[in-house]
Amino acid sequence: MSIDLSTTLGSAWFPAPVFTASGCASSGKELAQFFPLQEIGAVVTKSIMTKARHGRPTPRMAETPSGMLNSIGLQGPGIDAFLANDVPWLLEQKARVIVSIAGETVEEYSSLARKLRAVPGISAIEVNISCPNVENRGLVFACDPDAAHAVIDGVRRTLGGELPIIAKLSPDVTNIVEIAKIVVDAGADALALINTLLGMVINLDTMRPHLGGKTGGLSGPAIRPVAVRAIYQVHAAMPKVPILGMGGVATGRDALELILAGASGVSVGTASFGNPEAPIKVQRELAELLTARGFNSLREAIGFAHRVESQ
Amino acid sequence: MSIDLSTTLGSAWFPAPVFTASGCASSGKELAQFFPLQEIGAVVTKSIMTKARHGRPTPRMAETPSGMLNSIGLQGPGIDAFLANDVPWLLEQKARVIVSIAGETVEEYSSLARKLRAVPGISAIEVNISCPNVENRGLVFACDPDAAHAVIDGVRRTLGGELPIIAKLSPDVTNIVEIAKIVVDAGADALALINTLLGMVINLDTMRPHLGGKTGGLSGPAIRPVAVRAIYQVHAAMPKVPILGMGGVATGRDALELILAGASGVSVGTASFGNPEAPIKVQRELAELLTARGFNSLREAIGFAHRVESQ
Amino acid sequence: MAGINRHAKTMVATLVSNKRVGQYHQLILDVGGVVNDFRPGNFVAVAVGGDRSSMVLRRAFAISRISDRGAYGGTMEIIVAPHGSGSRWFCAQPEGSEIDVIAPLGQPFGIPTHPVNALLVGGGYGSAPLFGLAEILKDRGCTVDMILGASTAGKIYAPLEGKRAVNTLRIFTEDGSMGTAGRVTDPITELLAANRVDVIYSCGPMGMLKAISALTANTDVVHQCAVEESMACGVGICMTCVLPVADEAGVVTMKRSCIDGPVMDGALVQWDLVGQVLPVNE
Amino acid sequence: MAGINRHAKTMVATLVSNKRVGQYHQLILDVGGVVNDFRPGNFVAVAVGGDRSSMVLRRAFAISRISDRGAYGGTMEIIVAPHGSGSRWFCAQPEGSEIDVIAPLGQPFGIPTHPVNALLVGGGYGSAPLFGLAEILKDRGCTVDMILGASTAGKIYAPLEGKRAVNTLRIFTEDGSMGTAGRVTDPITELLAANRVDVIYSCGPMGMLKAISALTANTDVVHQCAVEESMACGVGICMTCVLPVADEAGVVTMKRSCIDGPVMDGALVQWDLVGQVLPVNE
Ligand SMILES: Cc1cc2nc3c(=O)[nH]c(=O)nc-3n(C[C@H](O)[C@H](O)[C@H](O)COP(=O)(O)OP(=O)(O)OC[C@H]3O[C@@H](n4cnc5c(N)ncnc54)[C@H](O)[C@@H]3O)c2cc1C
Ligand SMILES: Cc1cc2nc3c(=O)[nH]c(=O)nc-3n(C[C@H](O)[C@H](O)[C@H](O)COP(=O)(O)OP(=O)(O)OC[C@H]3O[C@@H](n4cnc5c(N)ncnc54)[C@H](O)[C@@H]3O)c2cc1C
Ligand SMILES: Cc1cc2nc3c(=O)[nH]c(=O)nc-3n(C[C@H](O)[C@H](O)[C@H](O)COP(=O)(O)O)c2cc1C
Ligand SMILES: Cc1cc2nc3c(=O)[nH]c(=O)nc-3n(C[C@H](O)[C@H](O)[C@H](O)COP(=O)(O)O)c2cc1C
Ligand code: FES
Ligand code: FES
Repeated sequence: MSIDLSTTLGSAWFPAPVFTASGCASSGKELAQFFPLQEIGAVVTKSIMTKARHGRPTPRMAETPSGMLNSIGLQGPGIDAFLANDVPWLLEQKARVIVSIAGETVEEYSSLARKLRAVPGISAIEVNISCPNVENRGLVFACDPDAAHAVIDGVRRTLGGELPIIAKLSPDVTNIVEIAKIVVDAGADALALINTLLGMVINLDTMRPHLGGKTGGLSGPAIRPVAVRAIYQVHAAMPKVPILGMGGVATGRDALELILAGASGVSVGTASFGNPEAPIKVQRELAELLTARGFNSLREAIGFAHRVESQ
Repeated sequence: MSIDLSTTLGSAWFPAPVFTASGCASSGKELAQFFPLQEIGAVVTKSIMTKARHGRPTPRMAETPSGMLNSIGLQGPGIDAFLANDVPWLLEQKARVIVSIAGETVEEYSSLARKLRAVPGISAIEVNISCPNVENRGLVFACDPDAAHAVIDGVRRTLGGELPIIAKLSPDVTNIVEIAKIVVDAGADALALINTLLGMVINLDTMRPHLGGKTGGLSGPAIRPVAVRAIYQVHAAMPKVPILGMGGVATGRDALELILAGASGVSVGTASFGNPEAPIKVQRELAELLTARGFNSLREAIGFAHRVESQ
Repeated sequence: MAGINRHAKTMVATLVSNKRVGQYHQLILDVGGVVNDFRPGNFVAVAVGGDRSSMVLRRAFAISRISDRGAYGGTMEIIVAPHGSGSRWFCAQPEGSEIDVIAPLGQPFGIPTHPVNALLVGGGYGSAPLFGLAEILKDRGCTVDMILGASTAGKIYAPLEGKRAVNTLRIFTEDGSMGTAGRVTDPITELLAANRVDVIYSCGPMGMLKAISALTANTDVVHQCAVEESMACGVGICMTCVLPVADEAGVVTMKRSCIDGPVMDGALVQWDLVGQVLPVNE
Repeated sequence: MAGINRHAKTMVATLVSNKRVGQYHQLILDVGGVVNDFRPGNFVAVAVGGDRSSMVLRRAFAISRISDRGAYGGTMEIIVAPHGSGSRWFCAQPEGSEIDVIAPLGQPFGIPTHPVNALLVGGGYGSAPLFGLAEILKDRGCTVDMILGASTAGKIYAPLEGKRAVNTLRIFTEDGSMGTAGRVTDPITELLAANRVDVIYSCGPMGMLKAISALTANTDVVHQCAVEESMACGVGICMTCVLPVADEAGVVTMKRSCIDGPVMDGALVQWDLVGQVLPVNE
């Protein structure tokens, strides 16, 4: 007897609930050597921008206790090359595809959405708003309620009602529930929680910040308690809004924790660096843990930590 | 040849730069079995409130990857019993004492400061503003610029110019530099960075939040990159304001990282749970590392990561 | 209070023996002469996972028995159930490993000054510290009856040598795979009714300790129980391990089980308030 | 591109030998028949610290030599310098340990189709993969000259068996404790001037690779260098390990050293731009 692992994010349906995390699967090809991409929920692509970008200077990473910092700076080929090469290949593999987009201005997000509107076969768009807004002193969109609203509103209007929008939020805010409400109000169908935390490592040899970009994003198991808290808070405030959870998931038990807190699906990021088979392994372990707890479907487990409590 | 490890926080001078972290040394007596308290910079006491408090229900802790969550809820004897028993004992040991205070209202902080004003022998007051403000929907003071200002302003006016005030900030804010500036403006002589991050763990057996208080504070090595980043940002913005750094310090190299980022002293919290000798061990290792790098004094190393960079 | 944990030392102890015993591991550590400061009921806090472990907190284990003779000057035995990652790591350490420990910690069992009828009740690995206790009680002329219980035979820890110190030993398993089918609380009622017990010493799951406290309530029988709460530090500095305990005047406060315990007076622990928000008494 | 790392496998390999050699450890792992897919220049990514380690990323090590005979069907050798926590953990593993590895990874050294004069230059443990390469080159009829360098004698890795495959071997140490006092770049200039070299294969610190690239610039000598950048994933999915590399048309982009390398054409790597912000070419 196999459990029903299917899930939905807005109008998008997925046969399985484990996804790659944006920026942690490159274009998908590299992981295909390790497991068949169509077996997981979907490949979430690295955040793509309008033009090709070289990204930040090296060093771009530092290992930290149970985590790592990265400062990639959104290196990528630009939307046109991406749509010409990467998306068709993924669809050929019968993988489901969630395209992550990033911009420097409100207008850049809309124009990316315009290009995606016409592309057949994409399941959803993840809007990474943890980017510096060049029009407003580099203030990160996700940390500025007005800018966050403007980006999602622009993408929604451009896309029309078709493709589900998943707004990806930063945990580096005073009140994540407030930002979540604002982007849902602006038209997001689902939320991706959480992006990395801003961190820094000082190199004790050079005695200056280790990363070329000075600060970087903290990810991995170290941040899982922050992810669970954010998911729990947002699910409590808006139980009907689906959440794609992420942050330190490396095993089935980690994924289950996020799901019980309120996630409808789970992305695996940093764990894939330690083990490229992590997404499929997490998915298998999750299925076993759900079955062992008597769940007949993944859906019954979503947000269960809230339900038990109110009994 | 022994290096000069002395440091200052506002007008308070300390012969050594390593401190206990508030809430991680109880009243000090328990640690005295493991090392002489006068050998470290100072004992920072657990945050004390006006009345005796039982704190939060158990379970109060969960281990997390390279960290832990706690939800103690400021259990303590209340300021009067504390001043009658704990402070005199610490002073008898020739330990330097920084008293941490916490309140539920702006007025409670001021009234605690009033009681402390008269107490001889205290080196400084750490004002823990990561507490829920009962007068404003439980919003944490440190997350609300106006409330943070009001608390520090009240304490400053009550104390007069004597005792240095160290304002302890929460990292759970969109812009920690903004809050830091506000509390310095309100009269803080120094800043303590960082308090714990809000987190949650779901217990997979009960399938509900593990902690009795549901959410808890994340501490330990896992959060060190966040602490380094916060210290670096605040020191860059206000290089003259001394910072007492904390967050995941377990070794001399960790302490050095915070000092290079801009901390004038370093508190050891969670690491003392793993090793009650951690504060003195960190201090010894720090002295060696500073010497190995050719520093003649701790002071030369404070904020060094900024100086190298501008060369 | 300056005497808090006054014998406690941080040390690196060599694991001289690691044997499986039923579902447990019997681990023997060379700790040297300090072993003479160890008392039944004391516990040890063990660092787990090695240098770059993601597990930042120590694990607490009751000190089962000690020996101050033999090749190693002084050794302590602990009985460990492989439960989660930390205890499994510990049980997987090869003989010869260096283990970072702090001991002895906490309040030991109180030893009566004159001979009494003592009943020792152990649940699962909770029996471990009772054998060392039994020897001391026996030496003081006490009658020592012991009742051990567990869900199944593999979780009964009752070493042959240990049995010499007790007058009677009864074993209960829930699945009947060893001894009598049933729970340790079943026979206690009879023993109490027959006035055969002056002091109960207990160690085991919190539910068992609570049940025994209910049985001894309103009797003259003293109930010294070794509680087991999650501990972050084990040395009294974190306030995570608290239990609601009344003082002689009936005022209930949150006591640290690591330093005010683990051995507590079962009659004073407010079992119904464990895990609850304590009402404020002004 | 579907062929990215197409031989790579995740596996648990038994550590069959762990020996100290100078300041390094020679580690031999049983990987079975897949060893036949390993080529000189490939590397292996090793999980370090065990199950509950705080180190979440793998460590990369060059595959030094392979053997498809003997008791174990197929083994690979790696030469590890105990540097930080991860490599020290690896070097401390006892024989018989199970090690979680992914191999073979990355682009190997290109092997010429006809006999050439090859110069192999190794810095520190960088010599490790050169001996396996030397054997292959020798089999193809190449002349193989080798120059090894390090700061001090203990950091020269030059096993006796390895020397059989090379025509000449010269050793340089900065402190003069072995071979000639000096750097490996010193003799290269002469060899190039004498037109004695068609291809240089190099492996070692980035500074050495950069210096060799400067020497071969504006010559016909091909310089295949194995670069060493910090890698988070080793399999091409994280974009942390990038280097600025020009394509044939001179357009510079950030290439992943794990998957487009580690062996790269030294003439195309933009050494002066390493660690810099790359100018945007529209
Ligand atoms: C005073 C005392 C004496 C004990 N004596 C023994 C003994 O003699 N033999 C034995 O096998 N076990 C004993 N325990 C229980 C032992 O401490 C736990 O089994 C162990 O901590 C579990 O750690 P883990 O990493 O394997 O499990 P995890 O579940 O991975 O541990 C996660 C965290 O929870 C804590 N924790 C989990 N279970 C318990 C528990 N039952 N009690 C306290 N903390 C827990 C751990 O310390 C750790 O911080 C004792 C506990 C206490 C407090
Ligand atoms: C392709 C390649 C081949 C290599 N071959 C060998 C070899 O044959 N023998 C050998 O001893 N070493 C080799 N190295 C270097 C080896 O990977 C590092 O020494 C090792 O990662 C250090 O890990 P640590 O935990 O000991 O050090 P730490 O400094 O604690 O490591 C912290 C982090 O930085 C990374 N890091 C640190 N130093 C290096 C480095 N020099 N190169 C890349 N990443 C680094 C680590 O991977 C880790 O993520 C190679 C590296 C690469 C990229
Ligand atoms: C190397 C790296 C690159 C990342 N790139 C992106 C990105 O392009 N877009 C994005 O939305 N998130 C990006 N992230 C964040 C992850 O998608 C994820 O939200 C975060 O890492 C937390 O999950 P984890 O702990 O499983 O890695 C990146 C993370 C890492 C480690
Ligand atoms: C169990 C526990 C109790 C704490 N209690 C307090 C407190 O009473 N007041 C306070 O300002 N901070 C308190 N903190 C936060 C610490 O002082 C410190 O800021 C934080 O834990 C980060 O440092 P660390 O990683 O070294 O523990 C507490 C932390 C822990 C783990
Ligand atoms: S375990 Fe820390 S106070 Fe008891
Ligand atoms: S190490 Fe991850 S892409 Fe190269």
